[in-house]
Amino acid sequence: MSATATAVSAQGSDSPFPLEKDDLLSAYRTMKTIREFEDRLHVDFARGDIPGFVHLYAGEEAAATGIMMHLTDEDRIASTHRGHGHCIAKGVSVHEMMGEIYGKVSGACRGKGGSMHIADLSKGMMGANGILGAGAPLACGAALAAKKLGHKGVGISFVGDGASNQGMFLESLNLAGVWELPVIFVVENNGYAESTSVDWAVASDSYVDRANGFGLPGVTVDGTDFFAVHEAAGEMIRRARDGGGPSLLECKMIRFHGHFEGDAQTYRAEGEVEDIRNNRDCIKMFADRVSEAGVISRVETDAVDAEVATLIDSAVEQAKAAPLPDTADLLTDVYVKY
Amino acid sequence: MSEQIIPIVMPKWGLSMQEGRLSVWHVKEGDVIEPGQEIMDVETEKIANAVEAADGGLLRRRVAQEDMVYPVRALLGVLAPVEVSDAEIDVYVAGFEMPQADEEEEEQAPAYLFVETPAGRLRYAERGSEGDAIVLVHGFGGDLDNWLFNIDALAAGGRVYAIDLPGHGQSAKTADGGIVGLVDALSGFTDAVDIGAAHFVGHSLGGAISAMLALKDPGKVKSLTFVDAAGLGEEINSTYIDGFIAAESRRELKPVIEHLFADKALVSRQMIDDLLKYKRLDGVDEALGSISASAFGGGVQSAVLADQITRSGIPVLVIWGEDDAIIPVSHAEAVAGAKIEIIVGVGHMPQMEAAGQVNDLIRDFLDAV
Amino acid sequence: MSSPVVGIVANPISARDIRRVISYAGGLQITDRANMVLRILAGMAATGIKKTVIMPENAGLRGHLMRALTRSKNAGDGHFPEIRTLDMPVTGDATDTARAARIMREMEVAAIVVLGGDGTHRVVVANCGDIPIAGVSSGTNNAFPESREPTVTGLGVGLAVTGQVPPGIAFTANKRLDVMVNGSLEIALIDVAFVRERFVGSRAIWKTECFHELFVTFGSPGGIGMSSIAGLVAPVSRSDRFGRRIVFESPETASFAVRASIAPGLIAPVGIADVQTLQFDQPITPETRAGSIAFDGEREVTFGKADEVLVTLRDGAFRTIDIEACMAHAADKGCLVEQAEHQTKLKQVKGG
Amino acid sequence: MTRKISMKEAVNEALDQEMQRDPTVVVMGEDIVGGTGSPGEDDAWGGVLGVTKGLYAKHGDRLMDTPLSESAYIGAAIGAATCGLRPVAELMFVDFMGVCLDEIFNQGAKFRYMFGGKVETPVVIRAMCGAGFRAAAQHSQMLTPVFTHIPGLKVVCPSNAYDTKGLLAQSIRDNDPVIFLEHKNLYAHESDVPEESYTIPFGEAAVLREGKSATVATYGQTVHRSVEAAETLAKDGVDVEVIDLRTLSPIDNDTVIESVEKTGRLVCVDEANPRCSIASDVSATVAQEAFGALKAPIQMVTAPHTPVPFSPALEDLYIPTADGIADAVRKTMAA
Repeated sequence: MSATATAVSAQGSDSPFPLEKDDLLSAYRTMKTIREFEDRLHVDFARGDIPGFVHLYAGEEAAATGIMMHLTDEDRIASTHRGHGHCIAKGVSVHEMMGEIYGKVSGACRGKGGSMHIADLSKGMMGANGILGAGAPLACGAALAAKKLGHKGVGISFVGDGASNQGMFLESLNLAGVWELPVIFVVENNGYAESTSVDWAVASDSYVDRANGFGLPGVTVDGTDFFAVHEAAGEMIRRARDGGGPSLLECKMIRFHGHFEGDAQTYRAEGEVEDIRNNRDCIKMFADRVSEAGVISRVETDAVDAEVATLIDSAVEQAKAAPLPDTADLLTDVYVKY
Repeated sequence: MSEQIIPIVMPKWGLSMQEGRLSVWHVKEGDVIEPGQEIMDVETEKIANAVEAADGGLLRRRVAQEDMVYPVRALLGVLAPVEVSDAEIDVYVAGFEMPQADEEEEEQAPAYLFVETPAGRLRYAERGSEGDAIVLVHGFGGDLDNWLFNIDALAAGGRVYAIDLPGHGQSAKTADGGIVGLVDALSGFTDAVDIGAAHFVGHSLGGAISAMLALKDPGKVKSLTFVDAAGLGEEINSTYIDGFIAAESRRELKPVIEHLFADKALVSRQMIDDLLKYKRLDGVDEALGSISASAFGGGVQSAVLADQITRSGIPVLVIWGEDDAIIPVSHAEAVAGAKIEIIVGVGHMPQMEAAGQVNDLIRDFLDAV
Repeated sequence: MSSPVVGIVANPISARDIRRVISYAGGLQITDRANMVLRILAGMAATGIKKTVIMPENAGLRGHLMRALTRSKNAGDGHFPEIRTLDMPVTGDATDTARAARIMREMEVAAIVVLGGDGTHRVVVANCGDIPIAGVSSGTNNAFPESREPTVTGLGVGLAVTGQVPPGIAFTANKRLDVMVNGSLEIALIDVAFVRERFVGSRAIWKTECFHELFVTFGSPGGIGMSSIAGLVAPVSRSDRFGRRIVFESPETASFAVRASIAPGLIAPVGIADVQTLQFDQPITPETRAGSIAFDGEREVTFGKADEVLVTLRDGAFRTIDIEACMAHAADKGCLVEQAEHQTKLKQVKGG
Repeated sequence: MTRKISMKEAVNEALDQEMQRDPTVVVMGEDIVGGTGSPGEDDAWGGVLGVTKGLYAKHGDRLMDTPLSESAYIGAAIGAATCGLRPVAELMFVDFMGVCLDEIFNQGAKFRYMFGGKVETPVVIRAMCGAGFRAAAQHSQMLTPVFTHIPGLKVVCPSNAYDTKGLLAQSIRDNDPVIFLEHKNLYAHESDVPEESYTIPFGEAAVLREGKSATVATYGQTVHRSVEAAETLAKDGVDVEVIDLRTLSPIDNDTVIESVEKTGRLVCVDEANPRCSIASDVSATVAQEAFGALKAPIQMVTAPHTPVPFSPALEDLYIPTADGIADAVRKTMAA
């Protein structure tokens, strides 16, 4: 809750927020870019423009954005099947992502990966992942590399509430604890493992308990609150960089769309989606808060909205116009050298 | 009677040879054989070569069959005068016991020796104990086993040393100083082993290095034998040099190595495998690259020393394979006043392809010096 | 007379915040929370409680409880009261606690047992009206609920609500801080801190450089959290007829600083500018002009210069069950003694 | 210089030299240091069979014991490989791949392709393989075909100390994920190995014995049994060429085909189970590429389609023998 207030200066240490205005605008732009990207895919997928299947991150933007604002390209993240938001927040080119989803050579992976395998190591994005839970060991590896190579990078493992039941994930919590790795496990708990409720599928569904079981501190935050995620993640990442070891962050969040596009979501309660869209939209809450505090005006957010819409338009246009992979591309890139 | 019977046995070429395949007999029963005559071809894992008769006499029996493999020192044939009966020969063959390797001989000749020099640890072989020192210096990419068919033959007339140059064989794989570094290494080797003045036999690049040592430190060099040597003219087959450095596989290396021999069949799988084993050691390709750049940069030999050698007055023997595809046979004429021997039907490796001839020529030359 | 119904609010999301990362604050596994509830139920059953209602949640607590109750029933041991889950939606955040407390008030439960820390208790008190509460410490910062074995809490609550202990002994009135922000009411049981950070973020407060001003209902030198600052500077007990206000400044410029346990595992120097006594029912405007307000240690509300903020200390604002007093009374009156002759013997012993 | 060392020593030496050569090489696995956190010695085991013994003393914490948690540490090795390290992860027994296969085949093996050629994953996964150690069904398998089936993996299975050292060095320097399988029954086998570091390129079979009568193509432990068979057959005038494939992905089909073009006869020997094996793969390739050169049907000598039995009496029947190989050669000669 926030008291209504009139204009307050956002300058210097008087800023009511932990970020300066430019960073707040940048956070807004990132969240909005994810939303626009996903909403566009939702429409274009339904129209049949996009091959395969896609899993949309809309509704969960605050988590990816709040965490990724603390990271540099040297920090690595291992993402999930629902990876578009992570990619965008980590700085992967929206044009390359869209190209990839359309299966074009202009794609981030030259059309060979698709939605579930977008990666850009130069941005520290180790890949979305079609295998749930498989990213956790990889993020441990990134953290191990940072530690052994002596730079201050961290590894972030994203996992959903469902995949947190995977052995790979649980083993990773243990390994991270044993090796004191600078890794943060982020559980994006949107309440549903595909169609199965977290209430049913997780015997003790406190992820903090699970972390404690492996000797890691765990924290639960409201994943729809950018500032809550940003602050908690900031502390955990700083701690990991300083040699304070691994930790777990559970973000309680909501999923606007189905598990995948085309999911009729018959497992949801009646009115549930409408309710969360109306009342728990992380972007709207963010925008309200910064505008109520008088730091960012509606005019400014509107300008970002327009800018983002143009960006996504151009990404879609470019993706549609880009050439398909060549026949010869089928056989390349299996090995560095064979 | 059996003292009149002389066995022909499978020779031992080099220390690793365990067995050989008799590929073809060149003589038949009833032939009278002269010592040194080529009587058969034998293939080992490493190389195929003609076997020269150690003794002369009447060939009474070809015990070994073509295309079969026999261990070293196995009985291959029998020489005996006509008065020895076939029955006696049957008894001899049946009772032939393969002589065990002479333990003392094995100890005397440990496989290889190593010595620490300013150029790093160098491997060498040493044979013979009497007489002048003879140092055998292999060429680019070679090693002391290039003298497989020579080292023992020459040991009758002197103390023979065969060295692995830096970057080669099992010597240290650093060759930063290029060709000059090799000369220093050779000089350092003679100091480290305390050889004193020696006769140098240099093959290919080893010839150039020996010559450079002679010019730099004449007191160390009593004579020079150039075998298809570098250092006598500008031309060099850079296709071979570059190909040797670049080859990464058997398929790539084999055609390169075939340049070395007039008889391509001499290039065995084992020879190629051994060269690859060598080339695959860390640092070898870099060392070869560095040596090549300094010795053969731009496809031209950097050191042309013939006139200086002539002026130095050092006794010189030049042996060349007529069909040398690496360094033209014309270079054999470069050192005025040298004794020149061109061997017909042989390529860049006469010490292997015509080992007996080369050994005789060197022995005669050294006797005369 | 019908058996009294006791409400149970067991907050599964307490003890989950950032303080685990910054200062080793404790955690409490869901299974342990469930076991605590079972021990409370066992205590209440022993005093004759037959019916309880519990707040629903989706963090696995209920599953554990139901499994344990079924197993106990199958095994023929354990005598637990009936436990009914309130019919209400679950959001997984503090609104569940607030809603459950309101429903329990409406159904006029005899008491509410609260499992949580200061934050959970605050939410219950804000919504439970005059229903007495009994706290079981299971949060991050536990200044309000006392540390006690839940079995005994269950016994004490049962003794109180079944009338075995007279209300005058069983129930205690408590102070409270009311904070009006532009006419909208928020409460605190122990402390209200004004900090300069103008965002709620992860709620906990631990950055002492942002501390500006503190109001407390009580502050014990042996306490934990913000109120411990008052405890170390000018202690106030739960029963004192006043509160405290403390204004902070940087330890470098302040006339003195105190090293206080401002959160579990976190001891930091806090510079003190001014200490005042708070009287009941006198609204005070804080010095802080903009920032956020933390109630019982957690940031909840942000405000700016234009917002009107008033802090008032209230007397007798809500009731708690005094477990220690209940148990003493029970011992004195032999409430838990089963055979008469033993009671006589005990009286002789007591008489010395 | 060259001297005789065992295959086990060759593994140790290659790891040692590669760690000296490249500071980004790290080695991890269960008990590879041994005794971490236990009250006894720090470097107690050096691997379950002592293969990594002594490396901890030289390289310290670049050798890391791991929990018994293959998914996590094999995955971490793969992840670290994309982030600047060259990890060598020991899976102890290849039979344990079942618990971590996803990280190998869905992650490491696919990264390069899935990510459009923009990622390199220079990781080596070492594991013991093969039967003959009386280690029973879950510690004795020859699972090479499982890995060769997966694009993106390189698969190596050396038969001697010389190849082991050179191929392991190559595996570590290689920029693709490599499954490096060490036949535990060959650990004590000695051969001439240079002290210096060297590499052997992948995809190059070794012709161990040249021959004109028939070709035997194999790898690992059965290389020695094939050579033994060839020696036996030589006494009967059957001149067998024995090819040690050495690396199975990539595989040197050219050498096999060239040989078959010379001999006209092929026996494929494989310690793996017969279906979809290396033997059947080589057989199919030769049948497709060099059918015209074949004078007789190809013979396969493999383990039976059973798990590896425990009882020595049965296990000895399970592994292809020299006699069995010789019989197969005779069969193709007779055809």
